[in-house]
Amino acid sequence: MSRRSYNAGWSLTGWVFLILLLIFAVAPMLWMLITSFKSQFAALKYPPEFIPSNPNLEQYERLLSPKNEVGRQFLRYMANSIWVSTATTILGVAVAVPAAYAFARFRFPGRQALFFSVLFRNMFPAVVFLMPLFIMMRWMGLVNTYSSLIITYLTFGLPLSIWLLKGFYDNIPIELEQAARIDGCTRFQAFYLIVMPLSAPGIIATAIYSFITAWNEYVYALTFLNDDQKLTLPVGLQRFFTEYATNWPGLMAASFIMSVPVVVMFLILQKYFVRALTEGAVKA
Amino acid sequence: MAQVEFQNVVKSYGAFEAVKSVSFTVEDGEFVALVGPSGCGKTTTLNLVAGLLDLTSGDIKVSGKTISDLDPKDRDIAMVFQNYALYPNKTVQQNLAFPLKMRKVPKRDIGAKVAEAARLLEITHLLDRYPRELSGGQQQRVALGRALVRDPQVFLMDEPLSNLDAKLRVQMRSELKRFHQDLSATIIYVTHDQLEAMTMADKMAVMSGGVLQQYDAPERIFEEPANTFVAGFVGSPSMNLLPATAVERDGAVYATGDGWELVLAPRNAASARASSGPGIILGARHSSLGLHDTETPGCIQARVFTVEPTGDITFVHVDVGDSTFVISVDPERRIAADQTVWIEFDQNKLHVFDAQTEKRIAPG
Amino acid sequence: MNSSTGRKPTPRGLFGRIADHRLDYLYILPAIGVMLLVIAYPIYYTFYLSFFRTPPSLAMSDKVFNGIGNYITILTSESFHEVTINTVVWTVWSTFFATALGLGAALVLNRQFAGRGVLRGLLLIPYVISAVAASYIWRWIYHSDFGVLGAILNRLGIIDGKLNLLDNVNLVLPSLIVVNVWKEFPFAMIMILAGLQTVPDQLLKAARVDGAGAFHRFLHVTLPHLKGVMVITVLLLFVANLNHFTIPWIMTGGGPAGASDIWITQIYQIAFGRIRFGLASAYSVILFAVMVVIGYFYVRALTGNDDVRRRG
Amino acid sequence: MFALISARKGRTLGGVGALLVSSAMLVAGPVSAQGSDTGVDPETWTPEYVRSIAGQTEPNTAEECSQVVPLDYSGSVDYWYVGPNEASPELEHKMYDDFWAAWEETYPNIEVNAQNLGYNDMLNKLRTAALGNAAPGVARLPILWGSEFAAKGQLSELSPEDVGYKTENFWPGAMKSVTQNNKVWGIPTNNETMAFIWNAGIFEEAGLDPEKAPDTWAEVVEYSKQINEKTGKAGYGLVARVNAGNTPFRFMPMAWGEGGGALDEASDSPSYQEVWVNNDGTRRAVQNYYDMYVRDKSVPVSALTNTQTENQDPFLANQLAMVIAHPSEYATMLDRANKATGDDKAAAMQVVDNMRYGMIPRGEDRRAVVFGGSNVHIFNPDNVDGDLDMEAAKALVCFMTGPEWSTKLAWVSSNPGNTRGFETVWMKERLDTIKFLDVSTSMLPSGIPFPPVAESPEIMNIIIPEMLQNALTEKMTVEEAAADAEKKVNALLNGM
Repeated sequence: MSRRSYNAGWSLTGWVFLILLLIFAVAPMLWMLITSFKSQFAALKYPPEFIPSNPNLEQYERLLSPKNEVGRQFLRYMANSIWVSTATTILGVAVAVPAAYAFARFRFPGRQALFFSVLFRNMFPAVVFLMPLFIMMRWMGLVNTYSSLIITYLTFGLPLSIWLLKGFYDNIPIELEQAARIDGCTRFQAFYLIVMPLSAPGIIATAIYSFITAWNEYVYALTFLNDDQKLTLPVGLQRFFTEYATNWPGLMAASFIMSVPVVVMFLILQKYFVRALTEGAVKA
Repeated sequence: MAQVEFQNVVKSYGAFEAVKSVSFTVEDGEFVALVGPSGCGKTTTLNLVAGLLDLTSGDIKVSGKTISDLDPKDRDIAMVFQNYALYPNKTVQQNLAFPLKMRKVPKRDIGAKVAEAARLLEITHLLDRYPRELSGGQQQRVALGRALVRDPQVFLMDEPLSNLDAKLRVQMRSELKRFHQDLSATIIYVTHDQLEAMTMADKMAVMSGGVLQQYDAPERIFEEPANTFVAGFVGSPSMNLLPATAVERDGAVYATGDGWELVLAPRNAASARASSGPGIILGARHSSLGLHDTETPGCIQARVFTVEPTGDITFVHVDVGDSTFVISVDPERRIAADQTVWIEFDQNKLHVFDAQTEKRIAPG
Repeated sequence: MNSSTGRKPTPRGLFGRIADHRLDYLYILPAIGVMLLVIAYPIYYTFYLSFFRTPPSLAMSDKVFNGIGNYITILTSESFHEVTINTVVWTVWSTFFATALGLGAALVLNRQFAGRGVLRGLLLIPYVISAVAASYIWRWIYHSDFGVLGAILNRLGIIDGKLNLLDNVNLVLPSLIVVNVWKEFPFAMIMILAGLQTVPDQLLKAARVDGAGAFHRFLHVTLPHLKGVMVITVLLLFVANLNHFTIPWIMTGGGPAGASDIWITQIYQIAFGRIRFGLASAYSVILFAVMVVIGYFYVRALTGNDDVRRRG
Repeated sequence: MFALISARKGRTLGGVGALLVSSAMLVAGPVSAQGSDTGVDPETWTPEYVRSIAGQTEPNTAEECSQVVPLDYSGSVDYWYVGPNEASPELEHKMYDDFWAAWEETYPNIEVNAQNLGYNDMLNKLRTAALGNAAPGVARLPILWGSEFAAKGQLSELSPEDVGYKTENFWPGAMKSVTQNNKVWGIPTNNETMAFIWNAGIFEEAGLDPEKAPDTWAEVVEYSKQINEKTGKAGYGLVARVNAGNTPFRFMPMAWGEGGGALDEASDSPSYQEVWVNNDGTRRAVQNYYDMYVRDKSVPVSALTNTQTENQDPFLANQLAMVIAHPSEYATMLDRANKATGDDKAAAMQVVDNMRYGMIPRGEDRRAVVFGGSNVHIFNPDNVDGDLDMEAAKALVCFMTGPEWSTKLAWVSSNPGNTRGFETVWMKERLDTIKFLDVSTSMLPSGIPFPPVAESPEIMNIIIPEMLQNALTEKMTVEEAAADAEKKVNALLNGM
């Protein structure tokens, strides 16, 4: 076999693999979308219709119209989710950036140990902490508030954020900051005007990561929030559709709507994510 | 411009003292080179001036006023870094304007000053580019421009030429020197390259192990090195150093070593007598030594190790006991390795060091 | 030593150094603070409670000290063995397939072709979707009576009759692993893709000059270079899978007949289904112990890489 | 005062009221569980009787409650309940809206912070909340749940007399479910029993008598097989998911009917100490499940992951012939059929037309059904978020357990817990408008409550479903599965 045809074979295998993988990745989403256009009855036909014979937007109208109770609730849950995720993201960045910077730049005693302890957060399964955390939130009077969720969510994103950003700051020469300080910046200005913009891909990446984690979180939201008006989408999603009747098209439509913001955000910003990982995390 | 005064400057990290009680004064308009091998504390000293590091003790004064407690931005100094430290996300124009912007210079003035600096450094055509689009030499000029544009009291330069290739380095060296002369700026310049220091500086501060070894004009340092370290560090090839024992016999002083003996001329004999003990070190530059093919009185026998012709001059490495000497000879001379030769010392240019203190003993 | 200003030599020793760096700690204070808040008390509480018997008929304040009784109960229970095997199968295979698919995808995507960005984006979608939504989507696809997967396989003539995945003790765990891999392979892909972009071109060119084919270039140049990022990816996935709760819980609740029960679903079941917080705490501590061992390697991998980076 | 309240002790009934209407009704087998100190006499409790007493009274709730808490009382209380949700019929939503409107009018100065929680979430949330001393003041809980909180001392004592009613006015079975250690910890709000629902159309298709329900569980197994063989549709809507409350609601009637049980809750005077989960009767019931799921494959394959809610769709889609369901199922189905569009609508309406209600089949031993419903509880002040306003809590409890609102809030899906509600004009209206209400109501005397012990949730929601799953996946034989469950129940009762 000549090298040329060997390479061609290699390349062909790659394409076939890619197409199969693409089907694997996208087909479930497609089926979600197709189901969401069916009526509850049509969804239960077996074998199923691969293309809905009578497609309709009934589920979407119900979910997104503020005119009916379901729509009002769903939109409220969405607003709640947006608020919780945004707050988590902003606070997450505000907390992670200085910490990562300090871990990268300063040589204070206990630095390594503290850095490890931050990374260690991921070792602990969320479920295990539900009860003690609830009791603690209760002490602090935070039950049924978004603060309880935001505080908890913060810690999900922090380890990866700090690790990723530290990688960035490690790679930014300290002379840039020194130059800036000599050029008339305070320490903070040097950081804010010179270092921050250079770590922007990392900040964007960690922001997306925090947002998505918060947006999708389910178990804590279920436990910490009681008020019907305060629920976030994943909990609301479950509440709506699985209690007394499993409305598959409705569930699929709601899942779709819930996925749109994060998917769109991720698609637009994914290049930063790759860049951040390349520059911040895996550079060897 | 300004005078910079170092008073017992100490910088320590825990138990380690990077800079040990350094005192010297850079006069207004002087170009001072801080030289020494890496780790000698020269960059630390520079950063202390810049305010990037805090003094452990001592004081630094600029124009008589202490700056030790000031923030870098308030010290009115400029600094050029080894890796240039250009802001990668700003254009050349923005890089140059940045220090002015931070000092709230009016916008109109910023434009004028940047244009002036760019003209001076011939980088006007590069103003819209980003640093990554520039060659090393161009980046160097921009870094210089960024320091220049502010018209600071003191310029600090941390090995600014070491990232350039040899040819460019020579060119930039002369430009920097010219730049200093034109602006009569006070410059503190850190380099590990003694040649760079020699050629450019008004004064050199030679450092080693955190200690200031000698602070003087380059030619004085070359001619009267304070100790064996300075003698070995300054000059290329460096000074030949030959440990010996001084023996007084028949009113004359002999320097003796492993299988050789040299009678010292009176000026050197006096120095040897002033030594704290019998141990001395003889120092001789390659140019002050002669080579004979045949046995000559007053000379030391030695064996040729290698011969290095460089074109207009040939360096001969010879073994004397445990030491190796480098001697320059006329390129016409035919000398082969392993040949036995006799070394003649020009006693007027011979240095005598106290083996114990390693300090030079001035001729009596 | 003291000259014109009042600067004094720095006090030595740990406290002196801490005092020196006190401002540095301000930077990490918020991060460490929130971590401590959310982790320290729960860890303490979990350990504490793991030594108590808390049957559902007793109020929490009446709990009975039980020594290591809870640990003995767990380790000697019949289900522990089965659940542990499930946990290992779930964690190892999820991690393996997610990494393998991720590696494959990254290699294919690591060349220039039109639409590469779009393709990468599409492949990333499962990663961003919430686990709750993903669980419902796949439960619907797998549905034993109305599932589209069964219908397709029927139409293709691969099976005849209903496709029973989630209600089948032998197939349920592999089926859940597929869902998990679907959700996780994009993460491996993006990590490895990032790693691939740091493989020096010169090295690949040199190998090409040396006559190495694509496969050998991969084996001898690319793969060794990816080692660091692969280790991190595998460890991150491993830890995530060990802690993964949503997919098995929503899709099957650990069933049928415990066939998809893993440690973490067991813990939730014991705590909230059977209301044995003491027992659940002991179970959690066992899980912690395993995590700490893995965590040791995890942190070493993360920071080891950090060292490499600093040197490089 | 009321004829339906009888003082007869320990009666076992011979033939309870096939109350009524539907021709599908059959005479019930022996039933028990109702009679301890007070009891409703099932012999007088006939459909005709129910109809005859309905419509006699129109109690004034405000007046009754003003005897307990003055109407101008000012205070506030947190209240959690499982109320109407997205899938509930609109009428139920309306009734709850009316309830709150009437409440505000009656007690304008008591602020109620009401949270309508999901059935699946509520128990775990309440447990966590009570532990963290963040429980609500008042909670209305499904009948099984209160026991656990009472056992832990997390409830306040609360009996009908505390809010001005009489214990005799509540179903004895319901009172049993709120009694522990001879103390009363709550008040029944509503009580119901499920009924057997079938699709007459599918019956016809399968060659069965469309108007005749299977009389015994053995017949259900046969019908299911025949339906599946003839039509390819699922016969019986079996469910066996773990951690789903509706699994035991469907299995226990069969187990009791065959003479089994979890503990001895089906005996005349239960001690809740004996374990019946491995007796012949329970094993027979598991065998029925096994025969349908494994041997005949005549039920939905997804039964092990499904809950009852997932059977609603196939039933409405004409894919499933028989289910056990709430009285409200008809209303729900009708509601959903009305919402359908196009061809779906016609098809769904057809199914609704074909819906038939009957009594739950008998086993070899008796006819039985789970005595369901809800009770309202007041939490222990120590476990409540902030101070517990006891007066406000009592006002709310009084308001909702009176004859008016215990009837109205149970409008579509249940029956009043306060039996005075059966005499009201509203009960008459319900009987006149709700199809099949009489059928499900007539099952009430056959109802057996789950054991009111703290271990109940674990037995019913975990051990029993696991037993079913072990058998249905053939991980164990029927005998092994039952023995395994017995072992677990014993360990549990021994305080493991």
